[in-house]
Amino acid sequence: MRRTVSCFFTALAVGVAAPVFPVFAENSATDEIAKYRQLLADGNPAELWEMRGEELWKTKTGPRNASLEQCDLGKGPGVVKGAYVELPRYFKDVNKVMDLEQRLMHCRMTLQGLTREQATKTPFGSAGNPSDIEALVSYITAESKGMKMAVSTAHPQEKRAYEIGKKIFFHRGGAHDFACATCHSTDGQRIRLQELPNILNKTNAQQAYTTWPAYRVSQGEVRTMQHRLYDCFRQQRFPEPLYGSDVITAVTMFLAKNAEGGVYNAPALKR
Amino acid sequence: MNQNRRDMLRITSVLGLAITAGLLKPTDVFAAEWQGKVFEAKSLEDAIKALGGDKFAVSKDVTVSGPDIAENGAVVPVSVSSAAPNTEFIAILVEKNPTPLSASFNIPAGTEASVSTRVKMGGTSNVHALVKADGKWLIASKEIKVTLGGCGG
Amino acid sequence: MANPMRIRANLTGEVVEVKVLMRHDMETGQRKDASGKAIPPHFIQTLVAKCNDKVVLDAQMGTSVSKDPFLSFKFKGGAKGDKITITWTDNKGDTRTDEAAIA
Amino acid sequence: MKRIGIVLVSAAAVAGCATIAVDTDYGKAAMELMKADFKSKGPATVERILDQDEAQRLCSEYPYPAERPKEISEKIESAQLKLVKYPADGKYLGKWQEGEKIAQSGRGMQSSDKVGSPNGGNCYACHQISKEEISFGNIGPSLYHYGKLRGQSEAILKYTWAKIYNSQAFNACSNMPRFGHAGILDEKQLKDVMALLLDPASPVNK
Repeated sequence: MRRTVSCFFTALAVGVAAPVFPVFAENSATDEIAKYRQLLADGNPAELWEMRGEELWKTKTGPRNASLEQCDLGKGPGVVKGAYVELPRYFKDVNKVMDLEQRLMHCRMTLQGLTREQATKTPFGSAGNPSDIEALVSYITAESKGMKMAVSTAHPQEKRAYEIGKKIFFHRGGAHDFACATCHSTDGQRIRLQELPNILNKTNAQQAYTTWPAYRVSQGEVRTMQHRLYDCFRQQRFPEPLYGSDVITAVTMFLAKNAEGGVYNAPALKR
Repeated sequence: MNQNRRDMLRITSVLGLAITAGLLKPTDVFAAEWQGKVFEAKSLEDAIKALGGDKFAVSKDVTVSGPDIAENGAVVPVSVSSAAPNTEFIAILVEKNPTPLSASFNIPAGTEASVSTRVKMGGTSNVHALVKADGKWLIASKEIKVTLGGCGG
Repeated sequence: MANPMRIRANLTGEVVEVKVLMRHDMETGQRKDASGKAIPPHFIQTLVAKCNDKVVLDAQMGTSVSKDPFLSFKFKGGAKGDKITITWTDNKGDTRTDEAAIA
Repeated sequence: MKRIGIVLVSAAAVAGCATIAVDTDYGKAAMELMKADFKSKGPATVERILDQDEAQRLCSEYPYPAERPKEISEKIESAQLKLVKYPADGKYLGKWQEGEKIAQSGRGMQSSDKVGSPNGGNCYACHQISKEEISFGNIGPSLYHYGKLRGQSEAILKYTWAKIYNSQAFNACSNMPRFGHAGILDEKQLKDVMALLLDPASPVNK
């Protein structure tokens, strides 16, 4: 797995030391960056991940030589359309709350007969080592484009995941005393020039949640919410969460619920 | 005098000295083979020379467009178009990259002299479009600033 | 194995606009892996676009074209339903051809 | 990695959470989940997020500043002030040039860093400092002209040192790391950052 280079030192793909160019007047710089993003929006490479994901979804593989087309993402076997805007959710068959990547792992193991190790192989791709998971997630999430976030906390287990996620959001620890809330609970905050969504503000929370996964131009890969949280925890000076673990699902539940009503618009494109 | 014009004067004077007629073969139009020599040229002057375009003129008929500031140098959208009649060739060059030539296009009759792609930039640089039209070489340039920063996104 | 391209070709008036996304790492040869070893260059070198059998664009690329290259261009003389075929070849000899019909 | 001031063991932290009446279950469950699902990597250890000290525990317990009782804030501030260690040689100012490098560097203490590699202060992530660096954050106040506005009195030196060493000595549950107390920056680095803020020759005060 390729590690993203430490904060502020993200190397360019050309491999030369990247100069940090001072941006002049802040507002005009922001406008220009908006223009830059708009120029890139036409032809988002994430579409390539969506295509590959759809193919993987429909391809028979594994010891059981099965596709994922009978996978139940919460809306019944095989229903992909609109599944993502209702995740994470409680699944009766496993008696627990799962986010998309946990459910995908479950389907790959139960339907295709993959081992847990096989089903979680390369969660985050890199040059020359593409991730099937990022492709599948791109396909599944794209099938919810234009729909409103509608995560339920009606089931006690869903409510519990949400409340635990909230606790973790506010949990201060590590060398730097950081919590998620340190950077994401006040409007208008920035790290350097990077704007930070306030997860406690509905509009911000919606804007943030509905634009993941995203093709990161800095990494040349589609990154999922799972990866976003990995990277947040790393910068928060927290240890590394296990892939597809309940701790990620709990935080995702908190974020997804806070984004309720937001129109889903990903895979997106980010810097 | 604006930055672009200053840079162009500088380029023109450097190239003026570097003209070495006879050494260069005109680029074979519609060559299926990759023009390694041109792509591996280590400076703007060498790349333009290798293309055979060293007797270029700065032209308003050629347009390079892209953002003034790119958020990340790994992916910088660049479009080139030429209003010069019979444009047959377009090259995109990033002056400060280790190998300046990014991409080149042969434009057959019927195809518009207008292409868009995305290039890597090692840092802030002029981006040049070198065009061949009616046997003449034309150039236009645009500075694109590259900014990095922020924390993981 | 090379991944498929995403090709879109749309006719507006008499002009066909073609947009292509290719999945390719476009390694420069200048990057190093985690152990400090140089990653060898791996990049698309040539691309040919045809409308039916007529070449409509012939492109060459270097290592500084971005990862997952994007290309857009326009030509005249295509009709709805005509076949756009795009072929690229990289420095390791890998090649990929995909098609789309003009919409 | 230095580990200063980790005062509570895991059991005590869990017991601490159990005193919150309403959220008992979720607080405990969150701790258990973090214990199960995080794995230590490099300088970022599971213990260091689970074994919260008093300040971390109280700040997590009262996440909204407006709802935090005044007595709790005062309790944190007085306890944290006592933890400040002033420079042994009584000298507060190092080299501002080095301080600038520390302020620019965001490295250190992440799961992707090597244990024992030098840490940065990452001050520009949150503060405007020198006028030249335009890529700065706004979580903390601008520090431009910090020394020019305040001078170099003993009181200012001492206050500034303590603020960087342990921000919560003056502002309970501050977003700013306790750079000295937590062992992020060593004494020499702290002096260099002090010089960046207070040396009249530093670009900060131009």
